[in-house]
Amino acid sequence: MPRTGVFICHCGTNIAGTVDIDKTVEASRNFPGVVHADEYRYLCSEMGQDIITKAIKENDLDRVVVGTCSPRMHENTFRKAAAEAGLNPYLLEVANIREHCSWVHKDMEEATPKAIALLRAAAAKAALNEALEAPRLDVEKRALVIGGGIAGIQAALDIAEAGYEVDIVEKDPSIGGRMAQLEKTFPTLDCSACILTPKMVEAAQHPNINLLTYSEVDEVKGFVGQFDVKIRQKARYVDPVKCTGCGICWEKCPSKAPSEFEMGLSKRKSIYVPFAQAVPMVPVIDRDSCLYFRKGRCQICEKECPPQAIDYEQQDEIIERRYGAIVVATGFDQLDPTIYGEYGYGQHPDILTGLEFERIFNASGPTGGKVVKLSDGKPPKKVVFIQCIGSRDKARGMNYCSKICCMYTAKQAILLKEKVPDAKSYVFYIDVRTGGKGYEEFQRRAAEEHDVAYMRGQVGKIFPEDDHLVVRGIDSLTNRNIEIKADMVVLAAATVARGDAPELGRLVGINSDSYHFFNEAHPKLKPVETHTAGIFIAGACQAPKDIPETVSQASAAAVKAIGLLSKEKLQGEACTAEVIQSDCSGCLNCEAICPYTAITPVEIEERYKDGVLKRTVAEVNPALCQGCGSCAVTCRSGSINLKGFSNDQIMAEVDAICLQR
Amino acid sequence: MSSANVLMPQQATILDITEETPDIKTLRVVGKEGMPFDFMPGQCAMLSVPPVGEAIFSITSSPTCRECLEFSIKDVGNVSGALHGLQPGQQIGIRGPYGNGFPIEKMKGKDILFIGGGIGLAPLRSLIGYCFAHREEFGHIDIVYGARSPADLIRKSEVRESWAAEPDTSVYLTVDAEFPDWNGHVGFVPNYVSELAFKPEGRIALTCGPPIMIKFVLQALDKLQFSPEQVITTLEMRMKCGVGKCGRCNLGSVYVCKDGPVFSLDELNALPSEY
Amino acid sequence: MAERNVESVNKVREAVSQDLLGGRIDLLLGWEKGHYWWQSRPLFARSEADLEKLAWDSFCAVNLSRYLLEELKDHDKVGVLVKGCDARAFNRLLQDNMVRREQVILYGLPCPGMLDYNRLVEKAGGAPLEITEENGRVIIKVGSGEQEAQRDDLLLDKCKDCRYPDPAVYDQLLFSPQGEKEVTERFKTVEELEEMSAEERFGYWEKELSRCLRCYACRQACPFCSCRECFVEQENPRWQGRAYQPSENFMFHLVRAYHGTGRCIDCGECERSCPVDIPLQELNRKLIKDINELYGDYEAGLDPEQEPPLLTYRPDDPAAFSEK
Amino acid sequence: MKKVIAREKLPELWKSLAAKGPLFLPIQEGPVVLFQPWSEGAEANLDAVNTAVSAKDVFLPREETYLQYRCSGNQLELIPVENAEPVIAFGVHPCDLKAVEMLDKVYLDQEPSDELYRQRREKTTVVGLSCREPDPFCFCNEFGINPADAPGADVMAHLKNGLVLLEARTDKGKALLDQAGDLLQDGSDEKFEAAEVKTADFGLNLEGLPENLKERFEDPVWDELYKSCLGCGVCTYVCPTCYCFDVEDFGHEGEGQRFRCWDSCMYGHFTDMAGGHNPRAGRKERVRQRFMHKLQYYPETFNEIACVGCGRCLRSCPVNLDIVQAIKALGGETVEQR
Repeated sequence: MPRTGVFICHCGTNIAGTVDIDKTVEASRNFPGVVHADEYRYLCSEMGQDIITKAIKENDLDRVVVGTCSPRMHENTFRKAAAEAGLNPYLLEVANIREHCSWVHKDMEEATPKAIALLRAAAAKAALNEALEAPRLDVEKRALVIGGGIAGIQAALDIAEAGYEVDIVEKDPSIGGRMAQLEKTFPTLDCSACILTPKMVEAAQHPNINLLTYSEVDEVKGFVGQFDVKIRQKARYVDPVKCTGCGICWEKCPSKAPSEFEMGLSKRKSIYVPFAQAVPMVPVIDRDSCLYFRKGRCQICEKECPPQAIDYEQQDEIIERRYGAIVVATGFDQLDPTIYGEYGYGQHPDILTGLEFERIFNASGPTGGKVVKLSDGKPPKKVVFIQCIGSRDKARGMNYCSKICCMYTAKQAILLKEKVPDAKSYVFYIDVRTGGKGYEEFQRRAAEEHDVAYMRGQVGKIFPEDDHLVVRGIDSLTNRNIEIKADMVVLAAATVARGDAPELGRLVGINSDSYHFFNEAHPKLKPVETHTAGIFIAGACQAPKDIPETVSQASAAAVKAIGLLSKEKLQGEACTAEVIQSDCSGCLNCEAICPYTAITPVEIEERYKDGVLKRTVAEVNPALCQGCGSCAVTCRSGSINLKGFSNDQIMAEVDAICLQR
Repeated sequence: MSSANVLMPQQATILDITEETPDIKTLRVVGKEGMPFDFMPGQCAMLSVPPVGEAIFSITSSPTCRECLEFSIKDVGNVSGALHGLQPGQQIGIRGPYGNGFPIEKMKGKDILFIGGGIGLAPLRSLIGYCFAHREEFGHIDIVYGARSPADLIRKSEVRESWAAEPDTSVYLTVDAEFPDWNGHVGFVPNYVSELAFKPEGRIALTCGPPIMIKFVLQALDKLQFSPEQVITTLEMRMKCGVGKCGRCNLGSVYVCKDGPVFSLDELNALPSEY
Repeated sequence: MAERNVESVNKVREAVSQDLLGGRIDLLLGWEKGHYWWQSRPLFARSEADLEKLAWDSFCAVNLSRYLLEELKDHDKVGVLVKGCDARAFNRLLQDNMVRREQVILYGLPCPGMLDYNRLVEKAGGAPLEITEENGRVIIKVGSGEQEAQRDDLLLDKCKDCRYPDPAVYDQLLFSPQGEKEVTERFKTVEELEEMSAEERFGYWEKELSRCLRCYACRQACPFCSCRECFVEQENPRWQGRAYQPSENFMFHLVRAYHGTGRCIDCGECERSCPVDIPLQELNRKLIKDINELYGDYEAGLDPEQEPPLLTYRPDDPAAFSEK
Repeated sequence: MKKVIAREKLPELWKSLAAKGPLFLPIQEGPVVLFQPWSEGAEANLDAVNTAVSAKDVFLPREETYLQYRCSGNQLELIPVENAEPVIAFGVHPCDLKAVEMLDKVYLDQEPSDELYRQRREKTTVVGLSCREPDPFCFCNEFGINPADAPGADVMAHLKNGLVLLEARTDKGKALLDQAGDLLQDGSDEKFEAAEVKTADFGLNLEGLPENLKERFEDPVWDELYKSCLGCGVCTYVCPTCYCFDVEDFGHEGEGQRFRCWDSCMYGHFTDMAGGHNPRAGRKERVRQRFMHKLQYYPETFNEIACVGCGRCLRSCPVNLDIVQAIKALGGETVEQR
């Protein structure tokens, strides 16, 4: 029989308000094996922990049950308290009588017996708890940053500055990301490229940073401290060592394709760098439009290239490398507004999204920086901005606010006024949201100094008429119908997760919310951590963000990664699965189901009749196992036990609840 | 008339528990009014720990001890594991005695050789105690007892001190391998028996221990020219009823729980070797 | 049937004897006649004399693939006669890593469905003495004369809704295939059960399962039950008690059925083996139906390369955690 | 005492008898006939030759609680449970009743006798029922059993021409017929004899088989015979002469019951020892145990083969590994058959 102590926390009134603590303590005294029971107002406080530590020593306890909040909150606190008293921390068991009981019940008459049942189950399980040791694991002193936008660049620079190697994997030919596409940034109106490109160059030149552009992550295996990653470096068909970035190839290239960087508003060559300040300044050949790859002839670039850097035979290359930590910073996409037929996007060249309009301002953009209509090359005199296209739209779009649109619309309206002084801007909005340092002032400036008409209301229809676009809407403040004959319409399309986010999340092993934005481990206290140890998130892949927020989060993620890399050893998972090989039939369903590839087949020998029989059974690599328990529930013969959650422990809990007197 | 239900246990209480080895404990058990029942050395009893169940154990105390029954129990299964988890004062169920016991009449006047290994000393100890209590009825007594390691020897001080001090008695202890704190004999029990070269004349050999040890002890005794009638052993089988009905422990038409567990080698040779 | 039967047995014998006597296989798993003409039991053939006993008739219901679990421990290479369901059973074992393909030679027997003795008795109105089969009809001889019936009406329950009478896997196909059969009533009973209220359904199963003797014939005959130690027998924890109580009956049958989710090949051996005729196949078919509805049509045992639905993750799987 | 009742009146008789205590009858349960307690609305089937499971359930129930325990702190209270009550078993065929006699030898004659069994046995009034037409699976003649008469019955019943003839042979039997009162009519004029019934000749020669088998424990025949065995327990559970049992607790550390229930020597766990050793670890050993028990061990102790030819194993074994096959494989065949 164990000697179990039960400690029940009031959690102020969080628990005590709904659970009769005295009754619960009294009932606990009668559980099998319980020799001591006590309660305290805040068990997680230092005083509370002392009560546990003392009681363990005084009563010679060898098992501890705490009736408190969720183990996710304080299991570690109490385990440490137990360890301080010389008890193996895994001999402590948490009964969650707050989230699982007091918080979900109102009636004390009902909640009290339930709390007792939960405690009884925890005591029954604790009786079977075994002392466990967490393995100590090595840390590979190198980080991987997925995504080479401002978030990825900032995170990489911070990690590199701390003295650790970093690889940046960027799927496009150049780093820079969305920020590189922007003209100016709010609320200071700095030139985006002017503040970004120095960072890009710094990253490229940093001795600790290794840029892997035009590359994608193919596979992530392993675990915190030892992620084994396969990176596919796509064939550029240009030898980056020989290439000088002279530009002759793309000048001479005869074929064209829509430019991704310019949002398809202009064309680029089939051999190209995405933009003028690209890093690295090494072009790639786009196989889909290249004449040589399509038709087998041309080869002009090869002929023209002075250092003979063109290599049509180049193949995708797989780089396999181990990392201690991973920062995911894959950014965002803009919603395609064609789903809103009433706005006519895609049917008229002067109906643009915010990001497309951004390119119109840019000196290297499709119009060479002249703010003109794409339909006729004339400057727009009346521009209508429509907010919340797909954002805050429960019925057809996203529930959330895209956060940046109010501000960039104000910015674009200001820029428009600067470039086309006689232009007039109209903004249809639901609310104007300007949380952020200097944001409110900036927006005011737009409205008050730059002649921007803000109209609270919705647009019902946009259609071309003669040489302009008729925008019909309702001013919801005055309830009047409004009709504006505009030259240009800019749709603030919602910021959405990258299309490939679900796939990447699965690959890396992190989960996402219902919009496919990656989930942080805790919305307040662990904003850059994920539920997978060693993987951090930064930037707009987590939620819509502006640049200052993105950069701060990137640095935060970097700090977390640095903290991890700076450790000599990591404490591994103690609650890992183990196979009872004599019972294992070797069906290996567990191998198929394991998300951490921690299970492998192994051949064992068994005595059979007078000889030996070889057979295959499953084996768990405890270093890879994260204790998720998928294998244990898949195993039909119950031949896999999860340490700390073994089949008999779980059954003891069930029995303790079901067979209660 | 449920008292006549042979499967019905009576209430008993654990007096105390001694930890013999890391996995063997000796429980002293007393019935409601003293001894639960009378028995002979070699007999067994069913102990129950609800809700885990019942299992059969040989009685290790001598019938001459009238205060309680003793059971030396190795933690190998559910019931034995549950018994290991109990505290003194705990009530359990008991029924018995079961089995035939050692053939004391046949042993009278003879020299007796006990050969035990590990937990196998449990049933022999009952008989050894009986022999000491009726010392004049038996000749010289030799006790060979061994275990894997010194820590696995049960009743160490009793074996070494009390038994060795009995008149006309020799005690031989051995362990399987060298151990730092062990300066006694090292070697397997069967080999030790061969080394000691006991003479078969006028002697009865009784052996109990792990199956593999028994197998080689029997070979050793055979080499020493012991005839099958002179060699006695006890068998272990899974049992549920103890009264020859539940169908588990039969060797042919013989039930180990009822007609055994003690068999002489010649009796055993006549039975199917299904044990 | 007699002559046709002799002819087909000869064909089977011819096919296997070369391999067995030539040493290509060490053992042939086939059928021989049992005590009665309406019983064919497993034959473990090692010699020419053994092959003389070989039977292939309308009563070879016993699934032979399951014997591979034991026989492959003692033999390097075993030949097995497989009907449609037996071949799917073999694939099941293959998928569970219980057998190695190269250790087995499969002789495929397209199967017309096996006959049910009880149906013969029912149809004949008494103990039948003999039957003759011709063109899908069966003539049953009884003491008082003859009775004729459609063969399809005399099939074992397990054969009635058999969709794949031809072996899905074989090394040698001994007769021409029957072709995939259209089945219409496979899920009829399941649908009827689904129509019931939860209470009615519980009552139905409580009653049906109350007959269970816990003889475990269903489990022992089953090609998806290949655990070395069944949960039923495990001591720690003791999942399954022996009491004949509804809770224990449900525990055994439901857990067993769940263990077959996405794995049951619908061979019906469990139900055929049950001495008290518990409609076990309804439990299995309910799960087959659910799997089909949730994860798309899946026929266990048909293609060992196809990943079982419950061992595969696809982003469009229902009830994914990330869905709204 | 001889009484008669019209067959169509039987439900009234059932009702009257069942009012006093459990009345076991062959009852149609869906597709099978089982020996079960009758209740209003249950469909008795006296025409079934044999129930799917034998009538031993009445005497040696598949589950029988005999002890209740209560535990609190150190205290353990052990309370005997008495559950034998007067029972009527109606429609037991001669083979099944003969099998009960065999159980009697184990549970009553062999010391120590089994009190649980004794109580049930003594409190059960058996109404034997003669067989009119044997099944092809029946072979009780091979064991000298007359399908037309069950010597151990308290009342012997015959179905004849729409009538049920009931003859009390013991005091218990008389009491039963008395209990039925007016529902029964005097039958002294009826001819109380069933027509002679012959079961099929299986060509068994059981003469000296038990003695011969004594030397055949290690015989190679076992290496072949067991092979088709699936290792299920059908044969033992449907068999009227199998009597192995298990003892188990149901409950938790606070309170619960202890019961005994049927068990089967065909299960690997039957003889599995706590330390892991199993003297009958393989199917071969277990098949040998079952047949040797029927054909050699039991006869050695009780002088008769523990089989009554009810044919249930022939009918129910999923792979047709039945006792007839075993007897023949072990040489118990007439010369002509061989």
